[in-house]
Amino acid sequence: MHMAATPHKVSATGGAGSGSSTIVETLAEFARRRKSFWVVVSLATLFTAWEIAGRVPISFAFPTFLETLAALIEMALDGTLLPAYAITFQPLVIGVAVSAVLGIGLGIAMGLSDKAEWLLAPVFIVLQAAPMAALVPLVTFVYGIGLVAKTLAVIMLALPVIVLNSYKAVRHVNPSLVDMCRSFQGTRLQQISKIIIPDATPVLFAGLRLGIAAGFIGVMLAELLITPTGIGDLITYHRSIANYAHMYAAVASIIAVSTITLAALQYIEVRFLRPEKRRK
Amino acid sequence: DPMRIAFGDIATVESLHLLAALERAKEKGVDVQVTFLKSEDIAAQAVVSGQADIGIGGPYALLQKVKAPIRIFLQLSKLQFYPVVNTEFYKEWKDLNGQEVAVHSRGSGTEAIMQLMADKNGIAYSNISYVPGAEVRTGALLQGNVKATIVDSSGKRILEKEAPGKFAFLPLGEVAATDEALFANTDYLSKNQKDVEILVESILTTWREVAADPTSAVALREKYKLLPDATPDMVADIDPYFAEAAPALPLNGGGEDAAKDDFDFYTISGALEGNAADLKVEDFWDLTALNAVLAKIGTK
Amino acid sequence: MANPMPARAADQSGTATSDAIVEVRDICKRYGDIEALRGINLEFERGKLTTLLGPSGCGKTTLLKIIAGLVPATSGQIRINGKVVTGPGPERAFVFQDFALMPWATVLRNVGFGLELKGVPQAERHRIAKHYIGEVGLSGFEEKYPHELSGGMRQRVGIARAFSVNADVLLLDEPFSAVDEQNRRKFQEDLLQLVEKERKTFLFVTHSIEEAVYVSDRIVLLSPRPGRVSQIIEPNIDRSAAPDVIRRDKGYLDVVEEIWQGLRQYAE
Amino acid sequence: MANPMPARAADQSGTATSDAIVEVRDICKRYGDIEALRGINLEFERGKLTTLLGPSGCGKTTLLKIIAGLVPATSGQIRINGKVVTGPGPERAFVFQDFALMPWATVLRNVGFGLELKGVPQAERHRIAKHYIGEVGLSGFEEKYPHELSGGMRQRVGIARAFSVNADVLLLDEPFSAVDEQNRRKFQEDLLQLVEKERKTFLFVTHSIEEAVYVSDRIVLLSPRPGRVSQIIEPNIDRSAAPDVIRRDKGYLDVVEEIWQGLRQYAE
Amino acid sequence: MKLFGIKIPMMTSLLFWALVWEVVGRMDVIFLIPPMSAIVSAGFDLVATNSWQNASLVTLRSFVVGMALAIGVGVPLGIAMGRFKIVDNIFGLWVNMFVSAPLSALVPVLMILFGLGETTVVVTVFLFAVWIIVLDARAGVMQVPPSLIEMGRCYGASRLTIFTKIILLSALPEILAGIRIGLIRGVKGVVIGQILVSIIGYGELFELYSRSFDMERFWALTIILFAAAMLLSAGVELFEKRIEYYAGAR
Ligand SMILES: Nc1ncnc2c1ncn2[C@@H]1O[C@H](COP(=O)(O)OP(=O)(O)OP(=O)(O)O)[C@@H](O)[C@H]1O
Ligand SMILES: Nc1ncnc2c1ncn2[C@@H]1O[C@H](COP(=O)(O)OP(=O)(O)OP(=O)(O)O)[C@@H](O)[C@H]1O
Ligand SMILES: [Mg+2]
Ligand SMILES: [Mg+2]
Repeated sequence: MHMAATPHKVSATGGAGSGSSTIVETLAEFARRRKSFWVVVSLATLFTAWEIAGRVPISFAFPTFLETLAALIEMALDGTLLPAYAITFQPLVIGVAVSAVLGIGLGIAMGLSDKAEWLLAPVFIVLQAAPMAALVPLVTFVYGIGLVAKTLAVIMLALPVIVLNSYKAVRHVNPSLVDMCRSFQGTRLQQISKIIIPDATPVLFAGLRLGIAAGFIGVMLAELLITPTGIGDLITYHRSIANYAHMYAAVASIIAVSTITLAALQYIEVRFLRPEKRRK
Repeated sequence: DPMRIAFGDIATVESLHLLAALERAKEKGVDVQVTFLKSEDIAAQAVVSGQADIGIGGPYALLQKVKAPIRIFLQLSKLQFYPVVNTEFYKEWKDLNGQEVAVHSRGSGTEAIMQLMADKNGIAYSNISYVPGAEVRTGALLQGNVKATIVDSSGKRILEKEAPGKFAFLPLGEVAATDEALFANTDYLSKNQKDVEILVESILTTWREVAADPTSAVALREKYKLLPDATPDMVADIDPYFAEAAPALPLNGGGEDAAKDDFDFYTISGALEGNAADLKVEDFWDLTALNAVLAKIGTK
Repeated sequence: MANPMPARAADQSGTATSDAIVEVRDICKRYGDIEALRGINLEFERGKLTTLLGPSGCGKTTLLKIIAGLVPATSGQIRINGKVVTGPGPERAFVFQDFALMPWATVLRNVGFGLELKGVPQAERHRIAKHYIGEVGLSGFEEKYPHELSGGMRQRVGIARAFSVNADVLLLDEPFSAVDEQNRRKFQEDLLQLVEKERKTFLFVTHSIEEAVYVSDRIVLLSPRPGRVSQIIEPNIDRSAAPDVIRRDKGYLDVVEEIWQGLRQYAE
Repeated sequence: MANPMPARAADQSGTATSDAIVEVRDICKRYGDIEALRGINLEFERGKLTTLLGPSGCGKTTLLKIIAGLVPATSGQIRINGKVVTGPGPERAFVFQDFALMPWATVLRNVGFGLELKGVPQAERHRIAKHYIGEVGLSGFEEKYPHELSGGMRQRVGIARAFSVNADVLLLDEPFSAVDEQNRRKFQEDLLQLVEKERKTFLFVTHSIEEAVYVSDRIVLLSPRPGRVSQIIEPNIDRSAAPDVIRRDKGYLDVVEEIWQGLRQYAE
Repeated sequence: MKLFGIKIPMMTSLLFWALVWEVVGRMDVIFLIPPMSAIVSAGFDLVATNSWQNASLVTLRSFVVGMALAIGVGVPLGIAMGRFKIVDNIFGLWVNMFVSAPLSALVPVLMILFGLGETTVVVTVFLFAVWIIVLDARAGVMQVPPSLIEMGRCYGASRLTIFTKIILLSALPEILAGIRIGLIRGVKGVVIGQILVSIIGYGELFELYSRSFDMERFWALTIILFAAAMLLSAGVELFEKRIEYYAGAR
């Protein structure tokens, strides 16, 4: 969202540059103040390179940037994009929600109990390091091809990340805060609810963000490996009928959507969860 | 230059005869290089973008849409699929009215067959879901995740073996349409006429050999040391598969007749747009190589 | 250091037992292979400020945490008001070297946290917390977060929190080590006023000899690991005098020198 | 503080110019909107130890870094031996508060690093480095890595490194602030011996009034931001006396008290 | 965890889970889970086959080339971003975006740009691994203590000397940490590249075994791959520890 708003800011400030200084100086001044200036510059560079490569063309299957943009707008307007996202987001949201509840629960349990740590930590360490993509096709054997299977694929990728981060969050809670709570005779429950969880929240949330990133990877794998639905279907279908611009538009849109989602989450995190970071 | 072939599947016993034919083409001096890709559409994409010279698949929809001049030049197989239902729920075509069925992918032959049969039987499905991979649909049937779908011959055999009587195969009228074909850029075809002819000839002669004696597939595997690490289970599957597939092998490489059949079939399925009668063979096929080879080895 | 029965402890023991609020009996502590404390016997008088002083790693923090009930002793007993304790209790409050403030809570909530854990209703809690926030000179900062305060102010929050639970014994582990020198000096003077006013028992750990002598009624010197009591010193300084008078008092300077001579052998 | 021409500076200026090795002329420094230093004029005599003292944030570090040539001044000049300098030079060496040791290098390499940068051959380098390692009392630690040393030992490595390049002026920014109190005291005594022996010019920044008075020939008090020279004090203490004699010297105590009275208004 | 006063190493719980697996496998609950013992013996057969050896070779080759590229490009780019604001401004957006983007969606597109077969897999490995390497190298360079650089300036070091003798060495632990995570991501990349586009190497074997329901081999292959990923990262971690030791606790 904020990306879309940037070009306005550029033109507004660029135009209002003081008369005495050159355009270059105005731009340089602006670049120093606004990070978004560089966002625009790097986006523009990439899009121009893409357009040129598409016009050359490097391949019949490589559309230009403008064609892709047109395809994206077309899909957005003719009502294929939104329903596709609705379908893609189903397993994603359910999977991430399940992973969040389960993962934070397990992670906290592992952080609090040595036995749970011994039993579970190695499993999740292995799962996180392992190429889970190989296992996604197996899911179909048990859970078939529907929502359940895709949700499971999302969980397979998101859960280990969330579990390990939650576990780390709890293990890294400031020990003197815990001692402080104990010294005021806080019960174990108070310790967990009033100290451990609040102190771990920023890391828990960061873990959640990584989990969502993994979930996006999971849902794309599921839609490309299990059955094509949602955005995965747009990609495979348009590829099968040689509508490469549409295919690229679908690919680019999912990457953009995931990036914006993660950026928004980070913003929320800093805005609401970190009083110490808020006023900077 | 090597002849780069993009195959949208992995090598299994079902493609043994093709692998053998490619070996023969190699013997005759064509430097064949096969790349196995995830799916047919990636193989098609490879040909369109020039990453591969020859693709394997059924790319009618693509041929109609794509800007690149791609043509089919040989039919490899005809659709051989078996609509199947779980007898707990359905018994015949009529029962599928208003129900969900699973097919391979959008615009695929499997979808076309199911659509054709729905039209013939005057029914309509509530939803068509796409489940790529006949073996996945077979597994899904056995697991009970899918109640009505369409499988290939090895899927049929697995279903008959694993759960005899649990599934019913629905009757299918005469379906004559291309399942897999070879296609390439016209530019490539005209520039490499000789190599292409050798390839076509190798395939047709191999096809005829296997059709005459299905058990020769096993011999071919041994001769060319194909699929060296196939498990005993897989090897045991070779004979029954070819016994069933041999009679349906296209021995004359399809050509104009096959193209006409395909137009009928794929316009119904929706993969091709427009009227079957208006479609022109030369927009989809390049018959030069095939005709030259048939002139040499005769038709059957 | 080799002398387990300290020089000046004798003239002390008689009175100490009479009104000892904290008694440390034969405390030993091992961390795995490391022997941190060996056979510590001490008594802390009610209403007095006692300082533990010793070279780095001698077990000062360990001893303080054992008394607080935060770390279990390997052997030995801690008695508070004559009763053996094994864990933290309401009669003791700890002030942490790194402040141990909750970064997500305001000063008001941080100060009232001990009461919050005890289930004191909010209104009451805020009243008490505000009182002690004023006491340590932080009125007006109630709604600030810890990251908005300087080191010295943060430590005052920690002290206000300890006061607000109305414990008899305050345990302070190097409370001024994260505060800069000049503020530290100011803080020492303020602490003396608080000690005067609140009439609590203070147990204080520090590395600074001047600080120890300046604020303490009694100084316990510990020997290097394994920590043992090597000497007990009572500065006997007239605290009613002005700070600059105290700091140039001969007795004060003598005690500083005496302690320094005892400790300098352990410096690198 | 409001008095820019310091009280005692007058009786000083006459001699100072005669043998000033470092001259600070009208130095001003702004960081964006923040004015850190305003119109600093100072002279530092050869062979003397001068301390900069002042409340936190008054620009002590900034001034020291400007003299070192690490930070450019907004206006004004620095002259070393009468010559204007604009960057770091071989006649000045800096000792950092956080030691600035390379964690991947041994003590020997760290101490010899200044020489290594000058291209001194290895054998020569090691000889010099070893000499100064001995000088600061670290013989036997040549092959250790910084993380194997205590804070005090690390700072000694930093000082040995500064000595080994044979600079005339040593600039020390709170060199002992990361060292614990007791070791710090020891270190101050050792430093006095080094000053005596090496006959270099020292510029020293500290927060500790006692430390400043104890080690300095001259103390420059800076006022809070924007930093200006508010007072110059010469303790005039007889450094040949024993440490404990110095620390109870009346002159010493008077100066400490005087400075404290000047600075306490800036404490929180 | 401690049991009867004896400290039990954490990773031993994997043995416990293997045992659970064996029991579940023996009970024949589901064809997907054959007994662990059967998987292990299938694993021994597997490594003897030609197709496994070839697949390993292909996979390893793609992986090594991809990783070499990722390190060769990622480390210098990260260092440049850490040193030069302008480079940071230009690449920052992309690096931060791609480090957590669903790159799996991008893989089908890569083929058009990089051809069939191994090249695409190599590029996939590169794309999966490079971003985190860049970010960590950048972080490593940015967190070089400023006093260390000032120290270099103070003793008359040139910019180049400061860079080679101080910044690079100081950033080494972070760079290595980035490479370790990059390696793990690279393993994921090689598998995703192999099963999403060109079915070669392990991707082909996975596809083959899962299609023929050869679960013993499927799991054997999975375990080999997982073990390889774990070993790789453990190897770098070991190396990292040595550096950490020599770089001190930071
Ligand atoms: N949790 C622990 N595990 C193992 N050893 C410990 C632990 N805590 C402290 N020690 C060891 O016990 C000894 C005493 O530690 P303690 O922290 O009590 O010393 P201290 O006197 O407070 O030191 P300092 O002056 O540096 O604060 C030290 O040698 C330390 O290494
Ligand atoms: N790089 C910088 N950018 C902006 N402001 C700075 C910078 N360095 C210092 N300042 C500001 O300049 C003023 C003087 O800083 P300086 O570090 O010199 O003070 P100081 O006397 O050394 O303080 P302290 O006693 O805390 O070390 C401070 O207000 C500080 O905030
Ligand atoms: Mg301690
Ligand atoms: Mg400073």
